[in-house]
Amino acid sequence: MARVLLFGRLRDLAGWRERAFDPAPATLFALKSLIAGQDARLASALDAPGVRAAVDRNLVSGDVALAHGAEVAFLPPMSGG
Amino acid sequence: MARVLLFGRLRDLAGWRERAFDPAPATLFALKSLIAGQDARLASALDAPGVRAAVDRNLVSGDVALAHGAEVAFLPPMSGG
Amino acid sequence: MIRLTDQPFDPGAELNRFCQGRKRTGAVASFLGLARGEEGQATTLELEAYPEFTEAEIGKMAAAAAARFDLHDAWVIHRVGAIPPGEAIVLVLTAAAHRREAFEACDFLMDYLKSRAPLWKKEHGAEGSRWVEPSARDLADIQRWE
Amino acid sequence: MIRLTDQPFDPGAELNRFCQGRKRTGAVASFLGLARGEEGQATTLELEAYPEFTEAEIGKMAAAAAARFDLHDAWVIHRVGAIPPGEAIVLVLTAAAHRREAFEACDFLMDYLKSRAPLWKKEHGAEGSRWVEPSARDLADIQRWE
Repeated sequence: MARVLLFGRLRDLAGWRERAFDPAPATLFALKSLIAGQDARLASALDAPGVRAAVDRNLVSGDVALAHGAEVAFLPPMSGG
Repeated sequence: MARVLLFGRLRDLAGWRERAFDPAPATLFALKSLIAGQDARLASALDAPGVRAAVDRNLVSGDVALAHGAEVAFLPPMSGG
Repeated sequence: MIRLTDQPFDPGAELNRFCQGRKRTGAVASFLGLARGEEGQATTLELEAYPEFTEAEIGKMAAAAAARFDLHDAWVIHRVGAIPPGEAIVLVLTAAAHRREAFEACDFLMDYLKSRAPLWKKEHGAEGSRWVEPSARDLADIQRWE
Repeated sequence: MIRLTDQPFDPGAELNRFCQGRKRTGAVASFLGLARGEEGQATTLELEAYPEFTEAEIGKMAAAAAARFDLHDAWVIHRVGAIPPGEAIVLVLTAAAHRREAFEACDFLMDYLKSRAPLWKKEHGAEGSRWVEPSARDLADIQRWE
Protein backbone atom coordinates (compact mmCIF):
# COMPACT_ATOMS: atom_id res chain seq x y z
CA MET A 1 0.00 0.00 0.00
CA ALA A 2 1.16 3.55 -0.78
CA ARG A 3 -0.59 6.70 0.42
CA VAL A 4 -0.71 9.58 -2.03
CA LEU A 5 -1.25 13.17 -0.86
CA LEU A 6 -2.12 16.13 -3.08
CA PHE A 7 -1.70 19.79 -2.14
CA GLY A 8 -2.83 23.17 -3.44
CA ARG A 9 -4.19 23.31 -6.96
CA LEU A 10 -3.43 19.59 -7.54
CA ARG A 11 -5.96 18.72 -4.86
CA ASP A 12 -8.59 21.02 -6.39
CA LEU A 13 -7.93 19.54 -9.84
CA ALA A 14 -8.14 15.91 -8.70
CA GLY A 15 -11.02 16.40 -6.30
CA TRP A 16 -9.27 14.42 -3.59
CA ARG A 17 -6.63 15.09 -0.95
CA GLU A 18 -5.45 11.61 -0.01
CA ARG A 19 -5.81 8.19 -1.58
CA ALA A 20 -4.40 4.71 -0.91
CA PHE A 21 -2.96 2.64 -3.77
CA ASP A 22 -2.91 -1.04 -2.84
CA PRO A 23 -0.68 -2.81 -3.62
CA ALA A 24 1.97 -0.06 -3.70
CA PRO A 25 3.44 0.47 -7.18
CA ALA A 26 7.14 -0.48 -7.24
CA THR A 27 8.37 3.01 -8.13
CA LEU A 28 7.25 6.65 -8.26
CA PHE A 29 7.03 6.52 -12.06
CA ALA A 30 4.89 3.35 -11.87
CA LEU A 31 2.57 5.22 -9.50
CA LYS A 32 2.32 8.11 -11.97
CA SER A 33 1.44 5.66 -14.79
CA LEU A 34 -1.28 4.19 -12.62
CA ILE A 35 -2.66 7.69 -11.96
CA ALA A 36 -2.48 8.49 -15.69
CA GLY A 37 -4.74 5.51 -16.39
CA GLN A 38 -7.35 6.91 -14.03
CA ASP A 39 -7.05 10.69 -14.54
CA ALA A 40 -5.00 11.93 -17.50
CA ARG A 41 -5.46 15.59 -16.56
CA LEU A 42 -4.07 15.02 -13.07
CA ALA A 43 -1.14 12.97 -14.43
CA SER A 44 -0.29 15.81 -16.80
CA ALA A 45 -0.48 18.34 -13.93
CA LEU A 46 1.90 16.17 -11.86
CA ASP A 47 4.50 16.50 -14.64
CA ALA A 48 4.07 20.27 -15.05
CA PRO A 49 7.08 22.54 -14.38
CA GLY A 50 7.50 23.42 -10.72
CA VAL A 51 5.68 20.37 -9.35
CA ARG A 52 7.84 18.45 -6.87
CA ALA A 53 7.40 15.03 -5.31
CA ALA A 54 8.26 13.98 -1.77
CA VAL A 55 8.54 10.33 -0.73
CA ASP A 56 8.33 9.67 2.98
CA ARG A 57 8.79 13.41 3.50
CA ASN A 58 11.98 13.72 1.49
CA LEU A 59 12.00 15.71 -1.74
CA VAL A 60 13.04 13.46 -4.62
CA SER A 61 14.15 14.01 -8.22
CA GLY A 62 13.53 11.46 -10.98
CA ASP A 63 12.32 7.96 -10.19
CA VAL A 64 12.65 6.24 -6.80
CA ALA A 65 11.51 2.92 -5.36
CA LEU A 66 8.42 2.94 -3.14
CA ALA A 67 8.49 0.77 -0.03
CA HIS A 68 5.35 -0.78 1.36
CA GLY A 69 3.54 1.93 3.33
CA ALA A 70 5.29 4.75 1.44
CA GLU A 71 3.81 8.25 1.68
CA VAL A 72 4.02 10.08 -1.64
CA ALA A 73 3.18 13.78 -1.78
CA PHE A 74 2.84 15.88 -4.93
CA LEU A 75 3.66 19.53 -4.30
CA PRO A 76 2.67 22.27 -6.76
CA PRO A 77 4.64 25.57 -6.89
CA MET A 78 4.99 26.82 -3.36
CA SER A 79 4.12 30.21 -1.99
CA GLY A 80 3.94 31.16 1.66
CA GLY A 81 4.58 34.36 3.51
CA MET B 1 23.82 87.49 23.36
CA ALA B 2 24.39 84.13 21.69
CA ARG B 3 23.98 80.74 23.41
CA VAL B 4 26.52 78.09 22.50
CA LEU B 5 25.81 74.37 23.02
CA LEU B 6 28.37 71.58 22.89
CA PHE B 7 27.60 67.89 22.46
CA GLY B 8 29.39 64.57 22.82
CA ARG B 9 33.18 64.66 22.99
CA LEU B 10 33.25 68.44 22.44
CA ARG B 11 31.45 68.89 25.75
CA ASP B 12 33.89 66.57 27.53
CA LEU B 13 36.83 68.41 25.96
CA ALA B 14 35.61 71.91 26.88
CA GLY B 15 34.28 70.99 30.31
CA TRP B 16 31.02 72.84 29.67
CA ARG B 17 27.74 72.09 27.92
CA GLU B 18 26.25 75.54 27.43
CA ARG B 19 27.64 79.08 27.58
CA ALA B 20 26.33 82.58 26.79
CA PHE B 21 28.45 84.98 24.73
CA ASP B 22 27.32 88.59 25.30
CA PRO B 23 27.23 90.57 23.12
CA ALA B 24 26.66 88.05 20.35
CA PRO B 25 29.51 87.91 17.81
CA ALA B 26 28.31 89.09 14.40
CA THR B 27 29.00 85.80 12.63
CA LEU B 28 29.72 82.13 13.29
CA PHE B 29 33.37 82.59 12.33
CA ALA B 30 33.66 85.58 14.72
CA LEU B 31 32.27 83.35 17.47
CA LYS B 32 34.87 80.68 16.66
CA SER B 33 37.65 83.31 16.85
CA LEU B 34 36.39 84.39 20.24
CA ILE B 35 36.41 80.75 21.42
CA ALA B 36 39.94 80.31 20.02
CA GLY B 37 41.14 83.18 22.21
CA GLN B 38 39.83 81.38 25.30
CA ASP B 39 40.44 77.67 24.50
CA ALA B 40 42.68 76.85 21.53
CA ARG B 41 42.17 73.09 21.95
CA LEU B 42 38.39 73.45 21.75
CA ALA B 43 38.62 75.80 18.74
CA SER B 44 40.77 73.25 16.94
CA ALA B 45 38.28 70.48 17.78
CA LEU B 46 35.43 72.60 16.37
CA ASP B 47 37.25 72.71 13.02
CA ALA B 48 38.03 68.97 12.94
CA PRO B 49 36.57 66.87 10.10
CA GLY B 50 33.03 65.70 10.74
CA VAL B 51 32.12 68.46 13.18
CA ARG B 52 28.95 70.28 12.08
CA ALA B 53 27.39 73.51 13.30
CA ALA B 54 23.71 74.31 13.67
CA VAL B 55 22.40 77.86 14.09
CA ASP B 56 18.92 78.15 15.49
CA ARG B 57 18.52 74.42 14.88
CA ASN B 58 19.42 74.52 11.20
CA LEU B 59 22.60 72.84 10.00
CA VAL B 60 24.86 75.40 8.32
CA SER B 61 27.95 75.29 6.10
CA GLY B 62 30.59 78.02 6.06
CA ASP B 63 30.02 81.32 7.80
CA VAL B 64 26.59 82.76 8.68
CA ALA B 65 25.37 85.85 10.51
CA LEU B 66 24.26 85.42 14.13
CA ALA B 67 21.15 87.30 15.23
CA HIS B 68 20.75 88.49 18.79
CA GLY B 69 19.64 85.51 20.86
CA ALA B 70 21.04 82.99 18.36
CA GLU B 71 21.50 79.39 19.49
CA VAL B 72 24.70 77.88 18.09
CA ALA B 73 25.32 74.16 18.49
CA PHE B 74 28.55 72.33 17.65
CA LEU B 75 27.91 68.70 16.71
CA PRO B 76 30.74 66.14 16.64
CA PRO B 77 30.46 63.02 14.43
CA MET B 78 27.09 61.47 15.10
CA SER B 79 26.27 57.90 15.98
CA GLY B 80 22.95 56.62 17.19
CA GLY B 81 21.18 53.26 16.87
CA MET C 1 11.75 27.80 16.57
CA ILE C 2 9.40 27.00 13.69
CA ARG C 3 5.70 27.11 14.45
CA LEU C 4 2.63 26.67 12.27
CA THR C 5 -0.64 27.70 13.83
CA ASP C 6 -4.25 27.85 12.70
CA GLN C 7 -5.00 30.45 15.40
CA PRO C 8 -4.24 34.19 15.42
CA PHE C 9 -0.92 34.99 17.13
CA ASP C 10 0.37 38.10 18.88
CA PRO C 11 3.41 39.49 16.99
CA GLY C 12 4.44 41.88 19.76
CA ALA C 13 4.36 39.17 22.42
CA GLU C 14 6.45 36.91 20.16
CA LEU C 15 9.00 39.69 19.55
CA ASN C 16 9.38 40.24 23.29
CA ARG C 17 9.71 36.51 23.99
CA PHE C 18 12.33 36.24 21.24
CA CYS C 19 14.44 39.01 22.81
CA GLN C 20 14.43 37.68 26.36
CA GLY C 21 17.79 36.85 27.87
CA ARG C 22 19.88 37.64 24.77
CA LYS C 23 23.11 38.88 26.31
CA ARG C 24 25.26 38.82 23.14
CA THR C 25 22.60 40.02 20.67
CA GLY C 26 22.82 43.61 19.49
CA ALA C 27 20.42 43.34 16.54
CA VAL C 28 16.96 41.85 16.11
CA ALA C 29 15.31 42.18 12.71
CA SER C 30 11.74 41.15 12.09
CA PHE C 31 9.30 40.88 9.26
CA LEU C 32 5.57 40.67 9.77
CA GLY C 33 3.30 39.83 6.83
CA LEU C 34 -0.32 40.93 7.16
CA ALA C 35 -3.34 39.80 5.14
CA ARG C 36 -4.28 42.93 3.20
CA GLY C 37 -7.81 44.21 2.83
CA GLU C 38 -7.65 45.29 -0.83
CA GLU C 39 -9.66 48.49 -1.24
CA GLY C 40 -12.51 47.32 0.89
CA GLN C 41 -12.73 43.93 -0.82
CA ALA C 42 -13.24 41.11 1.62
CA THR C 43 -10.45 38.81 0.44
CA THR C 44 -9.76 35.88 2.72
CA LEU C 45 -6.54 33.94 2.46
CA GLU C 46 -6.28 30.22 2.97
CA LEU C 47 -2.88 28.75 3.72
CA GLU C 48 -2.23 25.05 3.37
CA ALA C 49 0.76 23.19 4.78
CA TYR C 50 2.01 19.59 4.68
CA PRO C 51 2.09 18.95 8.43
CA GLU C 52 5.53 18.04 9.84
CA PHE C 53 7.16 18.22 6.39
CA THR C 54 6.53 21.98 6.16
CA GLU C 55 7.98 22.66 9.61
CA ALA C 56 10.97 20.41 8.87
CA GLU C 57 11.73 22.14 5.54
CA ILE C 58 11.43 25.64 7.02
CA GLY C 59 13.61 24.47 9.91
CA LYS C 60 16.33 23.36 7.47
CA MET C 61 16.26 26.80 5.84
CA ALA C 62 16.36 28.59 9.20
CA ALA C 63 19.40 26.49 10.14
CA ALA C 64 21.04 27.36 6.81
CA ALA C 65 20.35 31.07 7.44
CA ALA C 66 21.77 30.80 10.96
CA ALA C 67 25.01 29.33 9.61
CA ARG C 68 25.30 31.67 6.61
CA PHE C 69 24.56 34.90 8.52
CA ASP C 70 26.10 33.97 11.88
CA LEU C 71 22.79 34.27 13.71
CA HIS C 72 22.22 33.80 17.40
CA ASP C 73 18.69 32.59 16.66
CA ALA C 74 15.88 32.62 14.07
CA TRP C 75 12.16 32.03 14.54
CA VAL C 76 9.44 31.57 11.94
CA ILE C 77 5.79 31.65 12.95
CA HIS C 78 3.38 30.98 10.08
CA ARG C 79 -0.37 30.99 10.14
CA VAL C 80 -2.24 28.22 8.28
CA GLY C 81 -5.94 27.79 7.51
CA ALA C 82 -8.28 30.72 6.82
CA ILE C 83 -6.83 34.19 7.51
CA PRO C 84 -9.16 37.23 7.45
CA PRO C 85 -7.86 40.64 6.23
CA GLY C 86 -5.74 42.52 8.77
CA GLU C 87 -4.47 39.45 10.59
CA ALA C 88 -0.86 38.32 10.77
CA ILE C 89 0.23 35.65 8.27
CA VAL C 90 3.90 35.28 9.03
CA LEU C 91 6.48 36.56 11.51
CA VAL C 92 10.21 36.05 10.94
CA LEU C 93 12.62 37.04 13.72
CA THR C 94 16.42 37.01 13.49
CA ALA C 95 19.01 37.81 16.16
CA ALA C 96 22.67 38.60 15.49
CA ALA C 97 25.53 40.61 16.93
CA HIS C 98 25.19 43.31 14.24
CA ARG C 99 22.41 44.72 12.11
CA ARG C 100 23.58 43.73 8.61
CA GLU C 101 23.45 40.00 9.40
CA ALA C 102 20.08 40.25 11.15
CA PHE C 103 18.54 42.20 8.23
CA GLU C 104 19.95 39.97 5.51
CA ALA C 105 18.91 36.75 7.23
CA CYS C 106 15.36 38.04 7.71
CA ASP C 107 15.16 39.15 4.07
CA PHE C 108 16.57 35.78 2.92
CA LEU C 109 14.08 33.78 4.99
CA MET C 110 11.15 35.80 3.64
CA ASP C 111 12.30 35.28 0.05
CA TYR C 112 12.54 31.58 0.79
CA LEU C 113 9.07 31.45 2.34
CA LYS C 114 7.56 33.29 -0.63
CA SER C 115 8.80 30.90 -3.31
CA ARG C 116 10.31 27.72 -1.84
CA ALA C 117 8.64 26.78 1.45
CA PRO C 118 6.01 24.01 1.22
CA LEU C 119 3.02 26.25 1.74
CA TRP C 120 0.13 26.88 -0.64
CA LYS C 121 -1.91 30.04 -0.59
CA LYS C 122 -5.39 30.50 -1.98
CA GLU C 123 -7.18 33.84 -2.25
CA HIS C 124 -10.94 33.82 -1.85
CA GLY C 125 -12.29 37.10 -3.26
CA ALA C 126 -15.40 38.58 -4.79
CA GLU C 127 -14.50 37.09 -8.20
CA GLY C 128 -13.87 33.58 -6.94
CA SER C 129 -10.81 31.74 -5.70
CA ARG C 130 -7.29 31.33 -7.06
CA TRP C 131 -4.09 29.67 -5.98
CA VAL C 132 -1.29 32.21 -5.60
CA GLU C 133 2.07 31.31 -7.14
CA PRO C 134 5.36 33.17 -6.67
CA SER C 135 5.42 36.44 -8.64
CA ALA C 136 8.18 37.30 -11.12
CA ARG C 137 9.57 39.56 -8.40
CA ASP C 138 9.54 36.73 -5.84
CA LEU C 139 11.46 34.51 -8.28
CA ALA C 140 13.98 37.30 -8.95
CA ASP C 141 14.34 37.97 -5.22
CA ILE C 142 15.26 34.39 -4.34
CA GLN C 143 17.95 34.42 -7.09
CA ARG C 144 19.80 37.14 -5.17
CA TRP C 145 20.99 34.56 -2.63
CA GLU C 146 22.30 31.91 -5.04
CA MET D 1 6.15 59.08 14.76
CA ILE D 2 9.56 59.99 16.17
CA ARG D 3 10.02 59.53 19.90
CA LEU D 4 13.04 59.98 22.17
CA THR D 5 12.65 58.59 25.65
CA ASP D 6 14.88 58.28 28.69
CA GLN D 7 12.73 55.42 30.01
CA PRO D 8 12.73 51.75 28.93
CA PHE D 9 10.12 51.02 26.25
CA ASP D 10 8.27 47.85 25.30
CA PRO D 11 9.19 46.85 21.70
CA GLY D 12 6.39 44.29 21.35
CA ALA D 13 3.71 46.72 22.50
CA GLU D 14 5.04 49.33 20.04
CA LEU D 15 5.00 46.80 17.18
CA ASN D 16 1.38 45.92 17.92
CA ARG D 17 0.36 49.59 18.18
CA PHE D 18 2.11 50.30 14.87
CA CYS D 19 0.14 47.53 13.11
CA GLN D 20 -3.30 48.52 14.34
CA GLY D 21 -5.87 49.44 11.70
CA ARG D 22 -3.53 49.07 8.70
CA LYS D 23 -5.91 47.91 5.99
CA ARG D 24 -3.59 48.42 2.99
CA THR D 25 -0.36 47.28 4.63
CA GLY D 26 0.95 43.85 3.70
CA ALA D 27 4.48 44.23 5.10
CA VAL D 28 5.88 45.52 8.38
CA ALA D 29 9.65 45.40 8.85
CA SER D 30 11.29 46.23 12.13
CA PHE D 31 14.73 46.61 13.58
CA LEU D 32 15.42 46.50 17.28
CA GLY D 33 18.84 47.45 18.61
CA LEU D 34 19.77 46.09 22.03
CA ALA D 35 22.54 47.20 24.38
CA ARG D 36 24.90 44.23 24.36
CA GLY D 37 26.44 42.72 27.45
CA GLU D 38 29.93 41.99 26.11
CA GLU D 39 31.16 38.72 27.60
CA GLY D 40 29.99 39.51 31.08
CA GLN D 41 31.45 43.04 31.03
CA ALA D 42 29.12 45.58 32.53
CA THR D 43 29.19 48.16 29.74
CA THR D 44 26.60 50.89 30.06
CA LEU D 45 25.70 53.05 27.11
CA GLU D 46 24.89 56.72 27.39
CA LEU D 47 23.02 58.35 24.52
CA GLU D 48 22.90 62.11 24.17
CA ALA D 49 20.48 64.03 21.95
CA TYR D 50 19.94 67.70 21.08
CA PRO D 51 16.32 68.00 22.20
CA GLU D 52 13.85 69.01 19.48
CA PHE D 53 16.61 69.26 16.86
CA THR D 54 17.26 65.50 17.02
CA GLU D 55 13.57 64.60 16.66
CA ALA D 56 13.18 67.11 13.80
CA GLU D 57 16.21 65.74 11.90
CA ILE D 58 15.14 62.11 12.31
CA GLY D 59 11.64 63.16 11.25
CA LYS D 60 13.00 64.65 8.02
CA MET D 61 14.79 61.41 7.26
CA ALA D 62 11.69 59.31 8.05
CA ALA D 63 9.70 61.51 5.65
CA ALA D 64 12.40 61.07 2.98
CA ALA D 65 12.27 57.28 3.49
CA ALA D 66 8.48 57.30 3.26
CA ALA D 67 8.61 59.12 -0.10
CA ARG D 68 11.51 57.10 -1.50
CA PHE D 69 10.17 53.66 -0.52
CA ASP D 70 6.45 54.38 -0.85
CA LEU D 71 5.79 53.67 2.81
CA HIS D 72 2.45 53.75 4.56
CA ASP D 73 4.20 54.78 7.77
CA ALA D 74 7.53 54.81 9.63
CA TRP D 75 8.22 55.08 13.35
CA VAL D 76 11.51 55.61 15.16
CA ILE D 77 11.71 55.19 18.92
CA HIS D 78 15.13 55.96 20.37
CA ARG D 79 16.29 55.68 23.93
CA VAL D 80 18.45 58.48 25.39
CA GLY D 81 20.33 58.74 28.69
CA ALA D 82 21.91 55.73 30.41
CA ILE D 83 21.04 52.30 28.92
CA PRO D 84 22.03 49.15 30.82
CA PRO D 85 23.01 45.97 28.90
CA GLY D 86 20.08 43.99 27.50
CA GLU D 87 17.74 46.96 27.16
CA ALA D 88 16.33 48.30 23.90
CA ILE D 89 18.18 51.27 22.35
CA VAL D 90 16.26 51.81 19.14
CA LEU D 91 13.20 50.48 17.35
CA VAL D 92 12.52 51.30 13.70
CA LEU D 93 9.19 50.21 12.19
CA THR D 94 8.21 50.54 8.53
CA ALA D 95 4.91 49.66 6.84
CA ALA D 96 4.43 49.19 3.08
CA ALA D 97 2.30 47.26 0.63
CA HIS D 98 5.13 44.81 -0.15
CA ARG D 99 8.11 43.44 1.70
CA ARG D 100 10.99 44.81 -0.40
CA GLU D 101 10.04 48.44 0.32
CA ALA D 102 9.47 47.79 4.03
CA PHE D 103 12.85 46.03 4.40
CA GLU D 104 14.83 48.61 2.43
CA ALA D 105 13.32 51.57 4.25
CA CYS D 106 14.07 49.99 7.64
CA ASP D 107 17.64 49.22 6.59
CA PHE D 108 18.08 52.77 5.22
CA LEU D 109 16.77 54.38 8.41
CA MET D 110 19.10 52.31 10.57
CA ASP D 111 22.11 53.24 8.40
CA TYR D 112 21.08 56.87 8.76
CA LEU D 113 20.71 56.60 12.54
CA LYS D 114 24.13 54.96 12.87
CA SER D 115 26.09 57.68 11.11
CA ARG D 116 24.01 60.79 10.43
CA ALA D 117 21.37 61.32 13.12
CA PRO D 118 22.24 63.89 15.80
CA LEU D 119 22.86 61.40 18.59
CA TRP D 120 26.07 60.81 20.49
CA LYS D 121 26.87 57.53 22.14
CA LYS D 122 29.30 56.95 24.97
CA GLU D 123 30.35 53.56 26.27
CA HIS D 124 31.17 53.26 29.94
CA GLY D 125 33.14 50.07 30.47
CA ALA D 126 35.69 48.51 32.80
CA GLU D 127 38.52 50.37 31.03
CA GLY D 128 36.90 53.79 31.19
CA SER D 129 34.63 55.70 28.84
CA ARG D 130 34.79 56.45 25.13
CA TRP D 131 32.62 58.25 22.58
CA VAL D 132 31.55 55.88 19.81
CA GLU D 133 31.89 57.17 16.25
CA PRO D 134 30.52 55.49 13.10
CA SER D 135 32.57 52.43 12.14
CA ALA D 136 34.11 51.99 8.67
CA ARG D 137 31.25 49.60 7.99
CA ASP D 138 28.64 52.16 9.07
CA LEU D 139 30.18 54.72 6.72
CA ALA D 140 30.22 52.19 3.87
CA ASP D 141 26.61 51.20 4.61
CA ILE D 142 25.25 54.74 4.35
CA GLN D 143 27.01 55.13 0.95
CA ARG D 144 24.78 52.40 -0.46
CA TRP D 145 21.84 54.81 -0.56
CA GLU D 146 23.53 57.75 -2.28
